This record gives sequence, C-alpha cells and structure tokens, in this order.
Amino acid sequence: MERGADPERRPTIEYANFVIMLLVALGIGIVAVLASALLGPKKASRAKLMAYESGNDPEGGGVGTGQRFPVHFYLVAMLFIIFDIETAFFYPLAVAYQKLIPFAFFEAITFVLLLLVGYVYILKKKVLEWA
Amino acid sequence: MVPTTSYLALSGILFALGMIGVLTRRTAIMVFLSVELMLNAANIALVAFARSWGDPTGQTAVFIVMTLAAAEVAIGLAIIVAIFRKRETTNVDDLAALKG
Amino acid sequence: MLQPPDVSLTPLLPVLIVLAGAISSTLLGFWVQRRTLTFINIGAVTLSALSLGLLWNRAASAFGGSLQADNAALLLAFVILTGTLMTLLVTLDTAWRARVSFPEFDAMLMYAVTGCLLIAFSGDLIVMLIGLEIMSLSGYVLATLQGSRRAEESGLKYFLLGAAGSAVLIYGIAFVYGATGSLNYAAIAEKTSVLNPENTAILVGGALLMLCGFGFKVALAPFHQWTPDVYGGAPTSVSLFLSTVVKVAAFAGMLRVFGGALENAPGWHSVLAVLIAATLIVGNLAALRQTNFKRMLAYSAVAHTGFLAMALLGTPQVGGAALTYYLLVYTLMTAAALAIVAALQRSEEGFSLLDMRGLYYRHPAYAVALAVCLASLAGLPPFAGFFGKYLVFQAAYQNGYAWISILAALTSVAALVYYLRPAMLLFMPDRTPAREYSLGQRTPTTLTVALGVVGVTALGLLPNIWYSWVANPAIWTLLVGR
Amino acid sequence: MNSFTDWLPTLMIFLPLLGSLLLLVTPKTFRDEVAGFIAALTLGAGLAIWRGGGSDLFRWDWIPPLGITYSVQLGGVSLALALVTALMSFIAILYAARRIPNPGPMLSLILAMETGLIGIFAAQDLMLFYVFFEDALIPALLMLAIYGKSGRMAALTKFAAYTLFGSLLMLVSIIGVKTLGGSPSFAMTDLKQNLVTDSAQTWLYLGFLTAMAVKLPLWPLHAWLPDFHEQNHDSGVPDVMGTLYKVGGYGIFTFAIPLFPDASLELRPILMGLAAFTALYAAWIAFRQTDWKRLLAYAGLSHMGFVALGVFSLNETAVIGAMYLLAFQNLYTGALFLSVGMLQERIGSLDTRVGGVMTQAGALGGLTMALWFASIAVPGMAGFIGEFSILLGAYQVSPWLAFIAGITTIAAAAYALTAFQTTFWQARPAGSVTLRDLVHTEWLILGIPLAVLVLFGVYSTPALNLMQPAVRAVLTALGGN
Amino acid sequence: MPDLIATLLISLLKAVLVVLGLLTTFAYMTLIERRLLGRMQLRPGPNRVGPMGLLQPAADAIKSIFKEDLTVTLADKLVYTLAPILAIGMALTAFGGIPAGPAGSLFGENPWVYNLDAGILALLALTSMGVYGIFLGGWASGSKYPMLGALRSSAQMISYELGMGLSLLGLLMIVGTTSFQGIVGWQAQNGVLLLFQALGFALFLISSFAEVNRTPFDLPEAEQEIVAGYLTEYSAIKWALFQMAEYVNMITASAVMATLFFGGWKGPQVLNAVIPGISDWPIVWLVAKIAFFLFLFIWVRGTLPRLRYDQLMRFGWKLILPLALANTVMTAAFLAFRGAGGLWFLGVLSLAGLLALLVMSDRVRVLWNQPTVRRPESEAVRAGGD
Repeated sequence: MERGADPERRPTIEYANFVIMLLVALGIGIVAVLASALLGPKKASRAKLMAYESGNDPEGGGVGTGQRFPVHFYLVAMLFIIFDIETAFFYPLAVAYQKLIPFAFFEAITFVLLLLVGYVYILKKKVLEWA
Repeated sequence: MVPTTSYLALSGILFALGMIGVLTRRTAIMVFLSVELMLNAANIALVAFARSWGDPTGQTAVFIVMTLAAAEVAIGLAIIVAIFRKRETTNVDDLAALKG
Repeated sequence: MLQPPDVSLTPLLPVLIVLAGAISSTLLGFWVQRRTLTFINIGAVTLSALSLGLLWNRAASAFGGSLQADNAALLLAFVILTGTLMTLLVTLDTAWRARVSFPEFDAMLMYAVTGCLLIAFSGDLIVMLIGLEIMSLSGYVLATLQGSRRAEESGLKYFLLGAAGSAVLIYGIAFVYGATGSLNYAAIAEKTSVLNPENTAILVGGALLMLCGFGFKVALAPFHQWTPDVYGGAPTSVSLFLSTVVKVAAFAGMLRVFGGALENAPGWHSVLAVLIAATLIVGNLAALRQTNFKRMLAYSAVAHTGFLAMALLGTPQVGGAALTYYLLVYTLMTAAALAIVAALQRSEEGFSLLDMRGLYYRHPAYAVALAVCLASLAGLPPFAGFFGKYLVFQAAYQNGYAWISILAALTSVAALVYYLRPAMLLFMPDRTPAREYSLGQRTPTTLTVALGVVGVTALGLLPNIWYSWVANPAIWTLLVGR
Repeated sequence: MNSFTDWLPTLMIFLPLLGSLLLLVTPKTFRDEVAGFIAALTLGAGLAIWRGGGSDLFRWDWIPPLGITYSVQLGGVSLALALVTALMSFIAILYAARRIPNPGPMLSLILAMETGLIGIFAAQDLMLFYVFFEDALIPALLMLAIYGKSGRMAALTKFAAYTLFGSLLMLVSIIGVKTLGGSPSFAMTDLKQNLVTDSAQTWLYLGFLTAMAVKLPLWPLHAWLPDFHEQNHDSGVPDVMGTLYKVGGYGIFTFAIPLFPDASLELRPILMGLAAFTALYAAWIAFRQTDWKRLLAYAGLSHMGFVALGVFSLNETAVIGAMYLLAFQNLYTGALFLSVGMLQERIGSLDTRVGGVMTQAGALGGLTMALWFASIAVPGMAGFIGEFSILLGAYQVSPWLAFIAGITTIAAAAYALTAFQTTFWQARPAGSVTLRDLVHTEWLILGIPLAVLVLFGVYSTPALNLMQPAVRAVLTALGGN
Repeated sequence: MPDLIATLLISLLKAVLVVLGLLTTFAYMTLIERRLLGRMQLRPGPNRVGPMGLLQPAADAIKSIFKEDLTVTLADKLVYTLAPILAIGMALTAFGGIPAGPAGSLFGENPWVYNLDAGILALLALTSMGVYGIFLGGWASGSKYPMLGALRSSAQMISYELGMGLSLLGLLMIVGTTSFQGIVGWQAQNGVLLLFQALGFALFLISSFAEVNRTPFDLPEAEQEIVAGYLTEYSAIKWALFQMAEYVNMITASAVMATLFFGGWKGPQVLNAVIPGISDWPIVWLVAKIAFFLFLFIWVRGTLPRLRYDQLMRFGWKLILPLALANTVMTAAFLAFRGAGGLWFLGVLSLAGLLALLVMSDRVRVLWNQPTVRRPESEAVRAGGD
C-alpha cells in the first residue's frame, strides 16, 4: 500500500514526512519575515518604537519586569494542566475501550467521578467565575 | 535502529543538565524547570528500556511520570506564585527567614 | 447483562476508606464546618484501621500483584494510621490558631495519607511512586497552606528539594527497570538474584539513584537540608504530620524496595551505611546547637532517620521487624512531643528552649508527658524508644555493620544531651512569666498526648504488645509478595 | 522456697517506685510520713531477704523474641549493697523531709532512684541491668535539675554525657555479648555458658568497662563527679543518692569478670594501675579543695580507686574487701554529705575554713569526726576492713601498686583532718552568729550510719559471710588466680 | 536508498503544494469573507482591485511585505520574531496530516503529506502549539496591552482545548482508532459519525470556533476592549503571518470536522448508484466539505455578536467541559450496555441530548450569562472554616 517502504519502516518514513512538512511550514514563515526585513523600508523613530498605551507615554512594561496580572490566569493555567493530563489518560482508554469492556467501563466511570470531584470543588470555590 | 545506549546517553546528558541546574540555579522557576528536565530524562530512559525489553510497562510508567510532572507543575507554580506575589522575588537565596 | 470486572477491591479497602474521607472533605467542606470534617476523618481513619484487622493473615493482593495487602503492609499501615489519628486530634485544637482551619487542610491531609497507605501496600515500583507522589504533593501543599511567609518559604524549599528528590528517584526506577525489565517487586527480586554482568552496572546505578531519591524523602544526610526549615517553618501540626506519617510512609517504601525488591542487588548497602553515618553525625551534632525547640526536634528527626535506616542494613527478617517496631514508637513519641508544642506555643515558631524553663510548675501534666517523650526519643529505658534503638542496633550489628552500631551509640550521647537538656529545663523552677499559651489543656490534645505517653511507656515495659505482631520473620521474607 | 520469698526481691525493687508514684497523689501533709514508711518497708523487705539467706534466682521471660528476661536475685554482694541502698535512702528521706522546704518531688525522686539502684544490684540479666542502670540516672538528673544551683545545667550536661557515653558503649557490648556468643537470652545464666572468646572478648570488655569506669568513677572519666556534687542541693541528699549510684565496681564484679574472664586477666595490670593512680590522684586533689562538697567528691573518688583496685586485682581477699568497702563507703560518704548539709544549714556556706564550729555544735562536730574516721579507715570501723583487705589482696598481685594505694590512706588522713580542723576547731571569726547543735532526727541521721559502721567494723562476720560465697563463686569461674 | 530519497522528495513536493494551497486559500478566504460579509450587511465589499476585487489578496500580500516592520524598543527581539513563525508553522503543519483521498489516489501518490497512527493526537498537539505563538508574541512585545491580550487569548484557547479534546472521546470509543484513515474508513462502512455523535459534534464545533478565535469568540483581537490584543505591537508581515495562521487554523478545523464527523474525503455512498465510484474521488469531497464549514464560519461571524470575556470563559468551563464529559460517559455506558444492538440508539440519545439542551437554553444560559458577585477576599478565605 505504501510506496517505497516495507511495513517495518513505514512509521519512520511517516515521521520523516512529518518533519519535512514541519520544516516547509516553518520555512514559509521564515522566508516571509526575511523578505519583509530585506524589502521593507526602515525609517524607525523613537515615537514609532514606543509601546502602545492608548497614546500616553508607556510606563514600565518590557519583558520580564514582573508585570502583575490577575491571579485567575494562573488558576486557569493550572486547571488546564490538570484536566489536560486527565484527557491524555482518557485517550488511550477511549481507543482501546471496546476491547476492554466491561473493565474499561468501570474504569472510565471511576475516572470521570474522580474528575467530577475536582470539578465540583473548583466550581464551588468559584474559580470558574470571572467578575 | 538506534541502539539503546544512545538513548541512555541522551537521557544521561539531560539528567546531568537538570542536576546541574538544580544545584546552581538560584531562581525557583529555573530550579523547577531543571527538575522537569530530570523527569524527562527519566522518561527517555524508561522508553528506551521499554523498547529494548520489548515490554510496554515502561511506557505506561512514562504516562504516570508525565502526570506526576503535571501535578508538580500545578502545585509548584502555585507555591512559587504565592511567594512571588508577596515579595517580588523567587530567588532561593532571598528566602532566609528560616535559617539553619 | 454486564459483568463487573474481576478486580478484588478488598485489599484496597483501607486505602479506599481513607480516600473516601479525603473526597468527602473536599466536597463537604462547602457545607459543614471543618471540625465536623475532622471528626468524619477520624472516623474514616479508625474504620480503615479496623479494616486492617479484617485483612490480617489473608495475604490478599490485587491488580496482578501491584497491590499487596500482606501483613507487612498492614503493620506499616497501622503505624501510618496511628500517626494520622494523632495529627487529626491535634488539629482539632490547634488548626484554628495556626490559621490552617479550612477544609482543604483536612482534604490534603487525607490525600497524603492515601498516598502513604498506597506506598505501604505497593507491589510494584509504579504504585509505590504514585503513592509517594500523592503523599509528597499533598505534603508540599500542607506545608504552604498557612500562607504566612515562613510557611510559604518552608513550602517552597520542601517542594524544590522534594521534586528534585522525586526526579532522582524516578530516574532510579527507570534504571532498575532497565536492568531487570520489570517494575514488579517480585519480578525484580527474581531477576536481581541472577544477573548478567552488563546489567549489574545499570542495576547498581538504579539502586543508588533510588537510594538518593529516598534519601531526600526520609531526610538522610546529605539530602536532609530541607528538613529543619520545613519542619520548623510549617505550622506545628503539619510538622507533626510530616515528621511522623510522611516519614513512616517513606520508610515503608524503602523497606519495600530495598528490603524486598532490591535485597539482593549489590552495592547499595555500603552506600546506605555511609549515608547513615553522615546522618547520625550531622543530625545529632546540629541538634545540639539549636535554641528553638521545634527546630531541635526537626534535627532530631534527621538523627532518627539515621537510626531508622540502620534497620534497613539488617536482613529483612530482622530489619523489617525492627523498623516497624521503631516506626510506631517514633510516631507515638514524636507526635506526642509536637502535640504538646502545638498546644502550648504562642506562635507557630514553637518555643525556644529557654521558654520551657519551669513548665512543670505551670503545666505539670504536659511537662511530665513531654519529659517522657524526650526520654523515649533519647532512648532511655524503660521507654519504648530504647527498645527501638536496641532493635535497630541489633539488626545492623547482626548483619555485619558493627561499626555503624558503635557510631550510632556514640552519636546517641549527643542525642541524649540535647534531649535531656530541655527535659531538665522543664523542671527547673522559674520565676519569669510564662511564655507559652496558658490555655493549653484541651481534650483532643490531651488525648493525643496521652496516647503517645501511654503508648511509649506500655511499649517500653512490654514491647511484646507490638513486637509480637511484627516479629514474625515470615512477614518480612515476603516483602515482595509471592 | 515458697512463692512469697520468690517475689520478695521484686517487691523490694518496685516498692519504692510505687511509693514514688503514690507520693504524686498524696496530700502534702502526709507526704513525709508516706515516703518514710515506704522506705522503711523496703528496708524491711531487704532484711527479710537477708534473714532468709538471700533469694533464689527469679526468672521470667520478659520479651521472649529478643531474649530479654526479667531475672533478679538478691543474695551475697548484691543483697548487701541493696540493703545499704535501702538504709541510706531511708536516711536521705528522713533528712530531706526535715531540711528541704518543698520536699515532694525530692522524696519521689529518691524513691524512684532507689528502685533503679536496687534493680541494678538485683538484675541478673544484662539488658535488665542496663534498663535499671539508665533508670537510676533520670531521678539523679531531675534532682539536680530541680534543686540544683545556678551552674547545674553545665554539670547536668556533663554528668549525663559521661554516663550515657559509657552506657551506650556498654549497650553495644551487651548486644555483642549475646550475638557473638550465641546465647539464647541476656540472662547471666545463659550468657555464662556462651562466652565470647578471643579478641572480641577484649573489645566487648572495653565497651563494658567504659560504662563502669564512668560510674566507678575511674580516672580519666571522673570529671563529671565534682561538678555533680558541687551543683547539687546544699542539703547533701542528692549527693547521698549520687554516691549510691557509683555502681561501677559492682558491675565489673558481677558482670564483667564472669563474662570476660580472659580479657580481665589480660588487662589486669593496666586497670590496676589506673585504679591506684585514681586513688592517689583523687586524694591529692581532695587535699587542695576548700569546698566541702568537692572535697567529699574527691574523697569518694579516692575510695572508688581503692574499690577498683580490689576488683581489678581478681584476688579473692581484695575483691571481698572491695565489695565490703563499696558497701560501707556508701554509708560514711553519704552520711558525711548529710553532715555537710547540716553544716551548711547552720553557717550558710560550704567553705572548709569557717572555723570554730565545734565549740557551739559539739555533737555535729563529734559525729562528723567519727564518720571521718570511718572514711580514713581507722581500725574498728567498717572502712578499715575493706581497705585493709584490698591492700592485702592487691599486694599479692602487685606489691608496687598496693604500695601506691597505701600512700593514699595517709593522704586521706591528711586531707580529712586538715579540712576538719579548719572547719571545726580553728578560731572562729568574730561576729559570727551562734550555731545550733543537732536536733531531733538529725541525731538519727548521722547516728544510724555511724552505728552500723562501728557494728560491722567490729563484728564483720555477718557481712563477710554474706559476701564471701558470692565472690568465691565469681572468681572460681576465672579458673583460680 | 534512492527509493527512499524519491519518497522523501515527493513528500517535500507535497508539503510545498499543501503550503502553497493553504496560503492561496487563505488569501482568497479574506476576499471571500469580506465579500460575503458585505453581502450580509447589504454593502458591496472590496471590488476595486481587479475584476470583482479578485486581485485584492495579491495587493494585500505585496503591501504587507513592503511595509515597515517595526519592533518596539522594549520587545524581546528574538521571541518577538519567532512567535509568528511558530504560529504559522504549526498551523500549516497541522493540515498536512489530513487525508484527501484513498491511498495512492494522487497520481499514484498518497493524498496526504504524513499519516501518523496517532493522527488526531498529533493534530491536537500541533494546534495546541499555536497557543505558544500567541502567548509568546504578546509576551515578547514588552508592552501592557499585548501582554494582557496574550493572557486572555491563551486562557481562552487552552480552556476550549479541553472541551475540544474531551468532545472527541466518544467518537474515539466508537471507532477505536486515532488514525484519520481509520476513522474515514469506519464512517464509510457505518455511516457518518455525525449521526451518532451529534452532541459531540456540536461541542467540537463550538470549541473549534473558540480555538481559532472566530466570532463569537474573537476576544483575542477585540479591538474595542484591549486595543488589538496580542497583535497590538505587530505590523507588516509578522502581523500578516498571525492572520494567516488564524485562517489556516480555520481551514484545518473545517477539514478536521469534515473528516471526523462528515465522512472525510469520501462522498455519500448512495451516490455510487448514480455514478459508480464517485464517493471515492479524491480531494473533491474534502474540499467541498471544507468549503461548507468555511462558509459556516463566515456566516456565524455575520450573525452572532461577540461574547463578553467572563461569559466566554464560563461558557467553556461550565458548559462545554461538563457536557463533553457527559457525552463521553453516555457513549461509554451505551457501548458497555448495548449488548448486540446497533449504534442507532446512541445517535438518538445524542440528538435528544442536543435538543434538550436547545430547549432548555434559557435555563442553561444562566450558567454563563449571569455575572456572580465576587465575594471579598477575606470572606472567601474564611468560607467553610470553623
């Protein structure tokens, strides 16, 4: 079915294809940026290079200066990590699900119930509120 | 087929880098990232060994380790953020209220 | 129509009960007061302890041997649950003052205990690792939960070093897996008895890495640096928990791994001996210099790690019994001592040694109890601490580590001095105003302290009460399962 | 033998402890009486055992899996020492009740310590011995902690550190004796049949010896002693108990010699030398003291050098003498500490150079002098028989060392009489307050020990009869001299 | 060996073709979108450059390349440059894995660039990487608005990523493979999955809208709220690259939905009766389905207003996530208990669920619509304490 590859080597070939795709895709971006850098005009002025703050002179800012933002974003990030990992666990189970019934069913239910415990907890903790 | 020793060498290098990071870095975040590096070194080793034994147990172990890493991230970041918001530093050396 | 899967959950019963307590704390916390939760958890812990009796001598196992409810696990679980019970009782009184009185505290505590039990019940490295991490992660949160600068600092230190320790441990697991091709204790033990030379290097490397990882968890020198800061900086009830239950569980893991799976693996014994020697010296000498009682207890916990680990140098049959005996005693005396600190301290820093002067004339019962705990920690007969020390000395001695025994005896002198100094201070008459909380005596704390003191005394006078349970060598030869 | 006599030693051991616990709940008004009654009862139990000619070995498996037994026996040397302990505890309680303002804890501690001490003498199991050995320490420390003077913390630390340093090495040795010898238990009867041989024996002996040398005490492990006595309560009561706690000679005699026969023969010259040196050195230091407590401490140390000399010589006469001296020096050293306490109560100082006490407190002076005579081994007093036997026996083994020790007796006379003279006889400084002489129980407190000393100084047969068979039994195990 | 090199060269060619195709589609998408929106809003839209405005995309492209490329002073230069490249790279790569026809149907070659067993997983992973582009872009700008915008966008995208991932679980349980080819094959035999996973599809569709930042979830570029979000400091080609990435993601999302729920590159089997083999024609069907979804994207943009940020987050966490879980459990339970019966009942269940949701929409809306009053911090801490 596959051209030029015995079944043994097929995955490797596919990964090579993947890398080629990735390189081409990134290459397009790089080429575009380079083209613009070469072709575009360069007439920078101080005002032009200032960060935009609705027309006022920018205060502070800059990378890594410890700008503060609502702690909520941290919470979302953490919740995401946790739930995403849960999802990652669920994928193999889902793929193998039909072969593993009935064990997998109880497994899945237990898993979802545990997940729900955490979900109810964050719900009650009002982590999911943005006000 | 890439020999197992190559994978091990890679994982060893990663682990050593992580170790060096833990020992020399002074920012909590960097120490923490180094720890993650070490965990991934362990993952590589596990997968490499799993392949050489032809046994999927090692791969499931990687799954567990990834979860652990995620849980560690969540809790570790929470602690680091809590400290950072209070005192604007995560330099481990600045934490000296409890001195030995 | 649908057959439930053929998984026996009975061996999991103690773990599940505790987990149920944890989950109920998580959810019920929104509707009921924390004290109620604590009572529920006390009930759960008691039930779990009872269920241990149900499983006794059944040698049940589940999940293809990944979970072992053998007698070794049950005994270790009993020690863990005892420590938990004492912690819970103490928090009934002190959590409010320590500003950790929210449901999350109980929930994290119970999750940690779930992890601890999993370690004790583990039948392969993965289950052990999962338990260890549940325990550690909850521990990090517990240490930080108070939200004070000190607590946060201790939490961060605990976390960073603990995470590094875990990473090393996991790397070790990977290597052990690489050498033996299995993560199951029994299979590892089988493989390690006959090894081809090329794998030996990997095995030794893995064993040593795991040793380092566990060294972090149980605070063996030179991996102990976090201990004083964490035990000293965390709220006292948390220190109590961390220095008893968590340590017991970590040792349970060590016993399972080193006494069981890697028993025949070469190399780690001598390294462990060196680590123990370092721990004994560092822990005892550093404790000698402390002026804060809580911090002193933290260093003493390090020193005790050295003693406890000596049991691992013995053969599993002798060492396992010695370790388990000592662990219970250690839990009782440490928990009681810290319970008194928690009840009397003005701030979570505990109190300085000088504050203890004349405590006997202000809180006679607590002072006597504290003195008993200290004497037991010091290893003075007839308190149980003595037999604990004796047993581990013997275990190491019989397996050819006489020099460790002698070193331990010598460093014990330092230990005795730093334990006896506060003990004596308690009884020195003092005219200066009291520097501790004056309304100390409350029922739950008193109960904890009584449990500790009576336990320590009873186990000292009649060690067989507990030792006859643990002494059967058959329990410890089967550390890996069949 | 009926079952009651079987239980008598156990009763004698634990009766004081019970009393000690009882005191915690006794109302203040009866406290003294209860304590005295318990102490007297203990003494009575001891005398009952003596009348029955000593008790048999009582053995009960305490902790079977560890081979630790509860084996006790009071007879021979151990009975004599237990009796002396009971007597001196009784006297200490009498004085403590009279002298100390708030004696409750002190009385409890004396009784608790009595249990430990009698236990030490009665134990016929190494582990049990160790347990009692450590137990006696705690009350001693507490007495120092509660009633001591300003420098007590340092003294306490020193005392504890020395004692425990020794005892932990002893513990390692104990474990070694059982493990290497392959004995099924720690009971002496079993251990004697499973002796450790060769060089291991020497090492274990050294470990054991360290503990005993601290407790003897033997130079250079004696440094805790003067501080301990100096910092203790002025009344001298804790010092009495401290003196009783100097059980090193007994430990070596009962346990070390039977268990390490070869090693004790091998190390005999060195140890005897050390002992003789200790005796002389302590006497010399005592000579320079100006504080009664320190002086007595060094005097006691000097006597202990004698005891050690006797025990280490492994000669029957000397060993009997040593045990005799060990028993009776408790009486006079203890009584002297109490007399010093009385002196301090009257003049408010422990200085040896106050002068002129005799003129106002003749009875105190007289009894003290009599006790000093006992101490410097004046014939007719029990101390003489002990020291003489030791010198006699030691001479057969090593004349030179005996000679050195002999000098000590002269030195002892010198320091004792000098100090006594400057305190009691010399002219009294002008403007001093008048001193009260002995009153009430004080007569008994100094009189009873003196009476006993004189009695056994003149009529030593009962005591010797008690000790001789025991000593002979131990030494025959060595295979002769 | 030459064989191998040939294979790789062909892959390279295909990759370039896919990339160029996508870029062209993107370019004309912008035009089509503007025209369509214009039509919906009763105005002409761009019609000046070339016939019917057909040259407008070319003009835009030329303009963005020749514009001045600014990098603000406080920016982290390297990351600032890499972020758009990362965004477009990941977006383009993701598309390469979608099969457009049966194996060997493209002049003897496979009509896809790569075909991994973990097809869906790889795709989800790649699209997740897009978040890095957005976040790093905002962060590296070293300015306040981009930072806030980036945070908001990342939070939004990761939140909906959960719903997206979870809503596929039911599908995976039914099919039992993550390979696109496998899924397409399964649908050819058993009917399109939309029939059995209507609820799952609805959730996936909504999540996809949020993932690609389209109305009504186009908060990241909500000009009225936080200037232009993470894009504020970007200009010229870098700005264009971000736009490009967004549109490419949209195309990919359309392709994924077509593949997973609408039978992929296969046409309806019934048409085989009319023209034999029509359902197996490569590319045609897929393009048609993609076009349909693209039109849907535009249509929605022309119809719905934008959500408020708090509504958006609550919608994701409180509705999509639990519903996705419920869908999973429902499917799992059905599969476990169905015995020998067919799948049709699951389809009914799923549809019923979706309908119930629609009927109850007024009740459900409370979940995300009503702003809750935030308690003071101190009170929140004490809650539940004793």
